[in-house]
Amino acid sequence: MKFYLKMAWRNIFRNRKRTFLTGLIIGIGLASIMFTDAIVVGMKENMINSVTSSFLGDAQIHLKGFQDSYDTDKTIKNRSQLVSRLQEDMAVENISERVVSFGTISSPSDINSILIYGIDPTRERHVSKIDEAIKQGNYFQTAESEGAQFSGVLIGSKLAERLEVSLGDRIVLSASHAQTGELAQNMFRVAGIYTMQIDEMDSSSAFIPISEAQDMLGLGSRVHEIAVSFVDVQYASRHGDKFADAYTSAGNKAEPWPQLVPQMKKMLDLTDFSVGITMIIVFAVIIFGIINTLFMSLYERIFEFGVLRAVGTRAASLRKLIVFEAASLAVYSSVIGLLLGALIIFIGSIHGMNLSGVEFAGATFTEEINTVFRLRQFILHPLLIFIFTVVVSLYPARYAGRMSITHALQKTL
Amino acid sequence: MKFQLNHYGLVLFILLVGVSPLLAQSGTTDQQPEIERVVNAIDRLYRHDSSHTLMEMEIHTPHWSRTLKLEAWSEGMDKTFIRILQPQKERGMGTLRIDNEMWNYLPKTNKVMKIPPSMMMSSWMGSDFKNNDLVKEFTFTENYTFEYMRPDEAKKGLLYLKCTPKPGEPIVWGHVVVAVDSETLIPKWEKYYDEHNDLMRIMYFKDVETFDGRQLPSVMELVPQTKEGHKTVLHYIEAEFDIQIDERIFSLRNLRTFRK
Amino acid sequence: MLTVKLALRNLMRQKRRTIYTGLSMLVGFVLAGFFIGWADGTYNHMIDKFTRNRLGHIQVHQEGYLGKPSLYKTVGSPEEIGSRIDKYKQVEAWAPRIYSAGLVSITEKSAGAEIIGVDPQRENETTSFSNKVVEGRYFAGSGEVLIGKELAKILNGGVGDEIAIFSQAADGSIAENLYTVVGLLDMGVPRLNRSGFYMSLSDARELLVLYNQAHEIAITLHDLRQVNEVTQILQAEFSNTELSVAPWQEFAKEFYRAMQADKNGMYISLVVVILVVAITILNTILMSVMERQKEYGVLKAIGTRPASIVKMVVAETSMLALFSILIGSLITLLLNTYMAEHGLHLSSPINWGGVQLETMRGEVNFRSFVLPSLTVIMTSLVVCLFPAIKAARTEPAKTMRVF
Amino acid sequence: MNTESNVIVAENVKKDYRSDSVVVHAVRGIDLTIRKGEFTAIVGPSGSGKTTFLNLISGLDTPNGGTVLLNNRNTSSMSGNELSDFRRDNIGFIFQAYNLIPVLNVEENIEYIMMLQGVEKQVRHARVVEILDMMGMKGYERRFPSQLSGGQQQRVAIARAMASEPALILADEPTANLDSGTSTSLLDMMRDLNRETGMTFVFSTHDQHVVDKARRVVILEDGKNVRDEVKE
Repeated sequence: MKFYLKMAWRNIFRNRKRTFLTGLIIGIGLASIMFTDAIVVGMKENMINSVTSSFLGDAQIHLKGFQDSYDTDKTIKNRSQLVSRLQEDMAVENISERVVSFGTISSPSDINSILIYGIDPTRERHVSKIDEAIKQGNYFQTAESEGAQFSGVLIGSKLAERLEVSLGDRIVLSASHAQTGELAQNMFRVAGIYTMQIDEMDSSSAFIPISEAQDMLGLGSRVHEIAVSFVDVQYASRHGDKFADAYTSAGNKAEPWPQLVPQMKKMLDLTDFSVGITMIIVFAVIIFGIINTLFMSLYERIFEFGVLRAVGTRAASLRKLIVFEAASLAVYSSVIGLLLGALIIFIGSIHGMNLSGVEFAGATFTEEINTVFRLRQFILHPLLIFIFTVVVSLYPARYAGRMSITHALQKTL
Repeated sequence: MKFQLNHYGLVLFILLVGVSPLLAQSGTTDQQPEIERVVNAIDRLYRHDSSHTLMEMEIHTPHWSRTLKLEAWSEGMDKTFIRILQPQKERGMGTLRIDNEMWNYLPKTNKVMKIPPSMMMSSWMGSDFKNNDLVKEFTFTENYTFEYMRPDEAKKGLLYLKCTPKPGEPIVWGHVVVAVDSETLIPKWEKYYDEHNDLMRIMYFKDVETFDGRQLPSVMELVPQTKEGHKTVLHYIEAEFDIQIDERIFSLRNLRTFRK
Repeated sequence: MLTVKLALRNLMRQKRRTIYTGLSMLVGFVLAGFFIGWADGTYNHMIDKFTRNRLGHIQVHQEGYLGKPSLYKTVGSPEEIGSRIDKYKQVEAWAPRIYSAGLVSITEKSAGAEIIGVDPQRENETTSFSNKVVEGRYFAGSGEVLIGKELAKILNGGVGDEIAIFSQAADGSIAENLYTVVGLLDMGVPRLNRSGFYMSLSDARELLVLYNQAHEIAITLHDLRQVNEVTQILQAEFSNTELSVAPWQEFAKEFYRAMQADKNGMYISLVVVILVVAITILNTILMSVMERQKEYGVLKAIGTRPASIVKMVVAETSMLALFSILIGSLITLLLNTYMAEHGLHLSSPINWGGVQLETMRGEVNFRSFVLPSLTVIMTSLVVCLFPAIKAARTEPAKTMRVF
Repeated sequence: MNTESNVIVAENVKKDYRSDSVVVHAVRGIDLTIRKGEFTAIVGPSGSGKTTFLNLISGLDTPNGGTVLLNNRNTSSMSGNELSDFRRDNIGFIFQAYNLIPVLNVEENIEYIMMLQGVEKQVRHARVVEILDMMGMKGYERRFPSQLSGGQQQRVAIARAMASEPALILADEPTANLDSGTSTSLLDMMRDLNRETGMTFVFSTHDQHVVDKARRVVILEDGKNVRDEVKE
């Protein structure tokens, strides 16, 4: 056994150039697969991140049915209790309470139907990225500095364009009062203009401090939405159900992002499927390359095998030798592949691909896409290559075991 | 597609609520009168306890022009009732406003439809007025600060006031310039500007006539400056003020009972 | 000619090597061709499904409508325009639509709604509209409407209820009427589920006083890939009118950009596949050429000029490459045709934006033959030249040495 | 005649090859008995059936007709593994070239068969040292075949063939790739080994120098043995 391993290992280095070439093809193949994996992970994380961290949060809690109608009266039950539970939850990093209402925004030149969000300025910035998305003005500071005579509102760049307003301009928000349904109107000044690259956010949403929203809508301390961010970014996709179960009670409904934006989840599933097929094809090409190389190198050495068989080596031992050779080749190639793969993933993790501004399933790539290291890239993929190579080598091994010795011995050149 | 949304203000409210008598004392001539008195006069022009008016509303757009004949009742600041008398197609349609709530009556379907707050900014019956204009009330005295000004194109015999909304008022305008006849203190026009000094719309007051013993402009013309070809003109045909109005007028029941 | 003959003989003589080298090109070709066919097919299938679902492949509007929609920017006599569209055999179906907005109410509650007037039969032919009815039934006659399922909730109503609408007609008059809700829709778009109010085209025309008008004509084609061609044809057809013809890329911009992003991801995969294929071919040819160093030595020893050796190697390789491409194209054609017709069934259908994606389909297109062909030819030529030149240069004695 | 001392008994051995519908009668009926300790050359022109006959007697190939007994065993009835083991234990092979496994060094090449036989490491090592000494190749244990000359390689091949002390050593044109000086000294060495160890040598050749060294010469022509000379 050990002897054949030694022999196999020496064999693959007999023709260094060829072995290196084969190692290179398998290596590049492996590196490609690793890279594809890494970039897909990066893309997915970016997508999820752009959905969850731009405004959604990793999960949200509402009163059941709130999202169907955005009825102002449908506020979260047992709010304070829920908030303290969330704050004690180890998985939860930050929470942000919000008031959400349909309403209209009017400027001297136009008027638009929008969703008015009341947000807690300090807590919100830990959950979402509105503060970072602000391109002009400031994130809820103007209002305070001007003595709170009027309030600041953050609006999207597309909405600002449509309303023909710029920083500091007056706008009036109208919405209906909770319970009475009466018209509530307040004047605000544009404190900040943001660009989130999400059409809905940029063209039909406005943000005001939650206390003002609650005053305006007569909600007291009630809220419509609690957005949650988790310590572990993958918590929502992995243990989302757990979270949903834990906080869906008393008429409230907790949903992690895959439930909140199912189309995103579906898109990711589709991506997984496509990547899977791509991987299979790449694997197929690589494996074919391996078979090819194995066969070629074995054919060249048929005489040698003839000698081995003639002097009394059993067919099984020869088969073993060939499989070992393939395995050695796989190990050698994997090392090349791992080094190459690590290198390109490393490069990719520093120099990202720029797809920013591209909207995708309601989300937008906000940043460059970087490759992401995952352990499986360095374990699963090489292991698959190794297994495939060994499995594939069974065929030439069988062939060599069965060949006619006299025929083999005739081969000279 | 969106509803054709228009500009809004206090004009329709003012008109529908009626025109109150001007306590015009012809006295000081050369001297500018005390500013509070002028503003008060403008505000008071539209103040009264109740009104009952008959008017025509001409609506012009690039696509069509039409005229509605309206009968309106108002009481105090919170109650308004409007009935469309003409044209035939819309005859019987009505709008009731009580406080901040508003309903439309549709005779063909015999249905009363409440206007949700999200539709408050929509046009009232296709005019340049908005539903909201019937609901919200503002006065220059209470909601604005004001000062005299002298524009470049100032004409003799007119007083000019620059009215700026008080901070925090839910008013979109940057300021409003009002031109008032220095004798009668009846407004000539009001120009609405945004904060960048762009003119957004003009309201003209024309053809002063006597209604119920009071002198009032009988024509008001609203011309949005941002939409070409749009104009809404209101003609007063008849008006009576400070009369006793049956409380039942301002009810949903009345809204939905109209005999053609 | 002699070179070709000699090359052919060489290929025939060394069957084993020929087969292996050829096979590596062939398999590389087929896999790359299959990948491209599959990726393009899936991509186009998704676009097709998405656009067919609601928007159509091509839309006709009055000029300027898409940029700034207005009740007044209409297409006159859409039926007549439709019959002109029908002339082109690429067109599968077309459907006229009317859009407006209004206030609707069932009980005391009222809500803003998007009014969409559709020709029930044409709309169904064009976008399988009846499939979107999740409760109740499809339009059967005048006076019937379908509304978004969330809108029904907002209005506290449902199938069988009477719904009143209040809007403004194109002549400025107030539009109002009463209809019966016969079905609830799941349009796959939250906005439309919350505000969609679908009525028959004739009802919409009457309500909005838009007789013989439409705002939009949606067209679906038999084959999505003809969109650009048909768009151009229709643009020419309607060049003297005020109509504008737009392909889906224009009116479904966001979706288009999403697809572009998806495409970018696919290009990465494509590069990987092509790269791996190229390297496999490179490796095989390099090995087979290097294996023959001795043979070249003999050829040189007997007086063959180096240029002739290079020529021969190139001739052999390119013949082999051409042959592989030929057979590869055939196999790819078969595979992709199968994939185009039957596709790959997804165990759990993917529902996206109201589109149900049950299969992943391949496609037979030009690209899936050209790109692999280029890959095979380029790599094989580049890679055979290098050792061939080396072989031509080496000393005969050296390569012939046995020990 | 004592059958115990017969290493090879071939009776009317025949072998046909079929290639492209042409039947080649490579061996048309050879009768030959080789006894223990013989040093026999099988001689004949190219195509006379030498290699085929050697393949048949070594059990690498099976005859179409006639019987071959090697050490009184009929190899044609053996299974694959039996045959492999039989060859391992009874025959040492020497080929004309590429005899040695390139990735194994001299020592490993020589001990390979003993290793297959399961001989212990110390024993193998001792045997390798002994046999290399005998061949005059002491100190070459760690060399790889590519580091040896052709003659040296063949010596190692002989050493490998002899290492496990098989009943028969078969050499198919062992000197074909060597110059005449080297071939002569190689043959001398083989004959000395034959004399010293009493191992049976059968080799094919068409080299007259080699033939001259043989003690028995069997001449093949057209797949038949036409002459059989025993010298001395």
